[in-house]
Amino acid sequence: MALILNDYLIVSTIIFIIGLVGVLRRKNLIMLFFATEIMLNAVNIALAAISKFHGDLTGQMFAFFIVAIAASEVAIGLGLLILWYKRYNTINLDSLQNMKG
Amino acid sequence: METYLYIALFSPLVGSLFAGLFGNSERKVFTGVVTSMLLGVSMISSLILLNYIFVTSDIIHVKLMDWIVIGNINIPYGFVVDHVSVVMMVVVTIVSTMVHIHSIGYMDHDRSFNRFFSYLSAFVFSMMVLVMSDNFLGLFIGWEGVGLCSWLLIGFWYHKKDQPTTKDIYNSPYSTLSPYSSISPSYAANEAFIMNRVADLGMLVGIFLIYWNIGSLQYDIVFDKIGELNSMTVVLIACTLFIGAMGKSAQFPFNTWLANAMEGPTPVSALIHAATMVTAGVYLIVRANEIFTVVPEVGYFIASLGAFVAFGAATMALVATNMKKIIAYSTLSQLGYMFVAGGLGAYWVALFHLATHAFFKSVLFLGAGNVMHATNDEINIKKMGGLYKHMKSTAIIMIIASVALSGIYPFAGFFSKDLILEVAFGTHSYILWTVLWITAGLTAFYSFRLIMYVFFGKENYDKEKVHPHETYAFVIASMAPLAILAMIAGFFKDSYVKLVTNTLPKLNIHVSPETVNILIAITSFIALGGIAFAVFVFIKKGGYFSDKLQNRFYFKTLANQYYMPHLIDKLINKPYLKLSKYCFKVIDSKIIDAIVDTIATTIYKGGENSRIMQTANLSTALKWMTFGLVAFIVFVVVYLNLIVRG
Amino acid sequence: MFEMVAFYIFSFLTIVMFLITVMSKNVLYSLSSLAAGMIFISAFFFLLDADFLGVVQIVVYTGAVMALYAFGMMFFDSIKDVKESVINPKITFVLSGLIALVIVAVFAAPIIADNISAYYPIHKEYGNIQDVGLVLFTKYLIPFEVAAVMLLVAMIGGIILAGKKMDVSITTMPEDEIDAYKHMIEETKDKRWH
Amino acid sequence: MEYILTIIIFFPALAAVMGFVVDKNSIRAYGILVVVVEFLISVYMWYLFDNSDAGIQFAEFIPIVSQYGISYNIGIDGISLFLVLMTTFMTMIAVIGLTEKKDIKNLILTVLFLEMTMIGVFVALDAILFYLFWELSLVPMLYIVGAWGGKLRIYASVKFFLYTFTGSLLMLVGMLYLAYVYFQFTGNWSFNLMDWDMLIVPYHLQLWLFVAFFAGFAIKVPMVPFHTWLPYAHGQAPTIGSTILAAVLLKMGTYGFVRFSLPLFPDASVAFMIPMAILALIAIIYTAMVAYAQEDIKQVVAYSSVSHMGVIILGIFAINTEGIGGALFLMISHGVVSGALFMLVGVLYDKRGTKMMSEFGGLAKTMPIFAVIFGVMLMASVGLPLTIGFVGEFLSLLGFFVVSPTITIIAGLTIVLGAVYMLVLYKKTFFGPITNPINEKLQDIKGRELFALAPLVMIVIFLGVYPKPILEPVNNTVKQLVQKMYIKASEPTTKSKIAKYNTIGEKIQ
Repeated sequence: MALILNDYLIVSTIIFIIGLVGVLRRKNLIMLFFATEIMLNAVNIALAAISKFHGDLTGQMFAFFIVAIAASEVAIGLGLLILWYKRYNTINLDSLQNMKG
Repeated sequence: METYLYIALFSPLVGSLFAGLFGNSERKVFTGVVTSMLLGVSMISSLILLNYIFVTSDIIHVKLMDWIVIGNINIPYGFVVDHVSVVMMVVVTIVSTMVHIHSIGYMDHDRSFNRFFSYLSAFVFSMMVLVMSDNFLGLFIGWEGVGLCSWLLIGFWYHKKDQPTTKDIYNSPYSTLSPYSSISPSYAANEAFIMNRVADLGMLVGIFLIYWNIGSLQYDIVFDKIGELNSMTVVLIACTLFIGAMGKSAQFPFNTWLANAMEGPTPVSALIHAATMVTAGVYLIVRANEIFTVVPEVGYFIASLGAFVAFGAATMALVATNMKKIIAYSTLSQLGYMFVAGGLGAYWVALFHLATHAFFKSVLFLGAGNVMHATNDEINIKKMGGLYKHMKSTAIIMIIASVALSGIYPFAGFFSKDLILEVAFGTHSYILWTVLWITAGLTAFYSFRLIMYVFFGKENYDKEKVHPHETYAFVIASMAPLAILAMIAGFFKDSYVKLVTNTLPKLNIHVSPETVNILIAITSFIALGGIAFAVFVFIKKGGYFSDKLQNRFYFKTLANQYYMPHLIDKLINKPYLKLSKYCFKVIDSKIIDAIVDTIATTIYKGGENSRIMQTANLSTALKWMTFGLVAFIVFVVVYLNLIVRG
Repeated sequence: MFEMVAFYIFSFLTIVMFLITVMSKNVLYSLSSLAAGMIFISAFFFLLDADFLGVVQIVVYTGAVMALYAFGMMFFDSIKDVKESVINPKITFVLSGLIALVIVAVFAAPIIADNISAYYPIHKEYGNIQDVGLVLFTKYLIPFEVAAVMLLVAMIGGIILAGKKMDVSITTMPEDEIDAYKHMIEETKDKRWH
Repeated sequence: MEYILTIIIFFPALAAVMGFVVDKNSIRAYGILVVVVEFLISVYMWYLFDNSDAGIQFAEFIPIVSQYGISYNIGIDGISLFLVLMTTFMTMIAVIGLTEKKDIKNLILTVLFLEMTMIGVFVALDAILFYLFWELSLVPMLYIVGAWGGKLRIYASVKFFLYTFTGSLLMLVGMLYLAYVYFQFTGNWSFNLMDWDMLIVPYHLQLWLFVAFFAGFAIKVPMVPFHTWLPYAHGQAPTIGSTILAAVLLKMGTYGFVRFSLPLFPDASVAFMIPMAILALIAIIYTAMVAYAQEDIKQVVAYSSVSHMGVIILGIFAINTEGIGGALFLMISHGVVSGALFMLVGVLYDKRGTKMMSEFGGLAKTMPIFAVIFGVMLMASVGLPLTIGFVGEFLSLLGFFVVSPTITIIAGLTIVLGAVYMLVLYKKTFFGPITNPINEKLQDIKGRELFALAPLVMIVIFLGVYPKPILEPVNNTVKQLVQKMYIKASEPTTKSKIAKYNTIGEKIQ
């Protein structure tokens, strides 16, 4: 009994859902970033797994770019976060309410 | 000869445009003179054409240029001068020339002198187009053109204000006893135009029928092929064309506009509403006689309606005190006579009566114009009286015209009217004959009632203000030819018959000479009786209807023109306005537009209400997003499993 | 066999680590467990023959990203527990649970499309790193360059954003100035919201 | 002059772009110069136009997205020639007669852009290009109504925009689907009208596609019950906006029917003949009545437009040369006449600041020239022979008579009801005594206003007396169109109906 693609995908899904729970549940922006990272990594696992089981490198390629994007996102996101914190002295999500309809 | 044709046709147009150039400026006598001269030119050309056709019996047929050419339809500006149209041309140009000259005097003090001549000449041009055209659509151009000019001329004194409608029979604009001919000139103009348009719709339908069944609107082609058509189709064509004729000739139920049209200046009434335009309907029947001959049942209907109108109009004229309305009803009555002749297949008789009627009726109107002029635009015949000694020539001319109208030998009316009665008798339409015979008596009576009230008896006008005087000599001179024609036109009967029976069918009635003589005697008897009655009663009593009589219902009915204006107002005008307002205020605003706006506001409200979703809280937004994601994934799974894989 | 044991162990570890990250009230705990989770994830990559990706994962995430977070943390009061007012916590779990259920159910079912032809097939003989390099620098050259530019932009952007108004950093202010500053901010907040 | 159509389309837009640098004080002269030159170019095109050729002339073809068969494909035939001419002519007249004071530079530039889009609609032979110009024309109009309008201008302009936009989106769906059908049949994508003409669409699809196109066109025309945007738009728009809206923009809808619905869906067109005629009939009678109930002169003219557009629809769906040709002629004549009437109302509004009939009365005395011009336009509007209004109305009704005499007779009431509201308007405004002393001092029109209106009067008379210059090319093209419909018709009943409606002969058995 060997591992099949679905095993990896299920693990990936579970991790993704954990990230999603984090995104939904947390109000602290840093925690939100963490949860986002978790979700990105979950996707990376899925891509790498598909890449392997289909013998195609494209999945890995995408994973690379996702890593690159994640890195940029952290840099910019943290920058914005610091700016926000300096101005309002909080990184609570509830303080960002400018787009009220 | 074609040159004469074009001269006859276009010189009134030139005159109209010339006078139109000065339409906005001060009164300039030369506009009247120039237009009259140009009409004279047209008249002379018409006479030359008449002579030519009389001598050679050639038909002049020209095509000026194309008008509407598309698909199978090909309508040129074509003109034809044949035995029928040349008679009509001569009548129209003679009367209108005289009316033009008369108007120079009549409109002397009017501010819009130039404008008047422009309109009047434009009318003559339209009438010539109507008469000379060689196809039905060309006739329709003239038909609508005279309608337009009639609109302009009835509403000539557009600045007058609307009279309120009252129940008082002596002030109500709907009554023939009041000083107002209608609510206002502009109202009368609109009424005339709109009523004519209703009838014109009928005529258009006739044209459509002709086109789709025959494929051409040229008279010669249509008349050639009309016999090949199904009789039902021909009946429809004849009926619809006749509806058009009814409108223009003010036959029942389109009759009210003619009496109201008396708001226009009197020369207009003489030219348009007595001599020419209103007879266009008769001309149409005569012109299209080939169509009507095929369907005698329609012809009989026309004749019956004509007799009905002849009698009805004569009764209304009996009690009226509005001078112009009396003459207008007399016109209507005579038009009825013409339709009887036309309907019974005696087309040349109809045309003959048309011509003689044009002469005596126009001169009668012109005389009435002189009288009104002399009495400061008084229109009630009971407020005149004894004018004979002030204006002898006018009085004589009007008496001549009235005698001619009554149909006394040897005046023109005798020849034509007797012929119509003879035709009615000869075709065994005895009911029609009786109606017409009684009408002849009524005609004689009301004509002389008018004459007596106006020229004889007590002077009822306000002597302080009114100083009756004879009008200019040239005005009388312009009336003289018409009066002479009213006297002698009857003697041209034989040459006339010889001329027109080239085109029109000959009379096909056989009445023995003795019967004819008896008929003449009976008719002359009732006419003379009517005159005598009018004269003697007036001399004896000084009036006709006692106060007691005037309160009777039938008197009021007659004075209120059989309540037709009231009915039209109540049954058509007011409901239509109400319905229109309802359409706008309820259907358009409250239903159609409201539905559109409801759709828009529903969408807007939906957006407004779903704004609460947008709390600006990222957590909430993310929850919505997740919710959407769930829904989407579930949808995809279900879709793939159930629909795609079946 | 080894593969399966490793897979299950690392799955378990990763999930636990990330659960701590998500649930913990202390930011530092979260950060630490996140870093640990990242390293465990790289194990999956090694299991999946994506050696280079695994290495990158460790270097970039655990090295760079975590360091960035750690530095960023210095600006915030990261020692005390995070106070969060969570409204309707159940919805979160219900929704997430639903998604999990559905997707897992989907993946548990046999995959529909089996015969996918490889676009850029893996060449076992080259080894992963060489293989990746070949594809990345030929077929994906332009995206690679763009990603590089993006990283550069991100770097500059981060510096500028974070470096703005360093002089009014609250951390360096005396208490009263901070109070005044906060007061001012409260006022502007009021204006903006009402 | 290979690219004359491109020049005609884009010259006004280019001039408008350059107009941004023109000084505010000389912008009027600049605007007039541009529209006059544009008109002269279009007249030159007419001179070059070959009347005997029924097909497309001056065609230009530049592929844009060749994979999907979208191209810059323009050309002109007897149907569109006079619509283009009328567009340039009426724009010229409207700009010459412009009296607006507020922000005139932007107004003129907007009108120039609008002119480009209108011409584009009439010459486009590619569905996407057509749609592009069609929608673009909304923007300047929205701007004109919304920025220079009356009190309710925002409501009116938004309503105008959203209403027509909704309709044209459905039309777009229809176009895309038709392209897809074309793709299914031929394996290629194409939005080229010439290609589509080759296609015989199955009957059931024709019905649906006809309805989709109908949505776009009917709202634009507008046909009852989709007409309610029009009175608002007219009521609020400035004079120049109403003039162009009535003269040109409404014609885009009826043009669409002739250009798309008839040749592409011959079976559906014949199947929908009677329903369309009944809608047109309702429009004719109902809006004539609504017009009679109005108290605002401009609203009367606005509703009368809807009524006349009903006659045009009736003519188009007669599916014979007389009817379609008459409808095309009526489009031109209605453009000239209603444009003129709106300008005349604008003159009154400029002088008095009101458009209510009750404020006027007896104007014929103080403003005789104005009254004459108004009278001429009125008579043209009610369709008096020898004015431009008669030929089209007559031919449209004549054409439909063969289809259904009953409907035609009821529709013929337009000549009566039209006369009713128009003459009552004229009586209330121009006749009677002068009740309001302000009206005593009104100046008659002169100068620019007269200069703008005089050509309209001349054209109304000239084309009424001699309509041949228009009818001749229209005749050729429409004959070809009817023939095309006959050939393309897939149902035998359609074929027999088209044949029946195009032959003379006794119909009553």
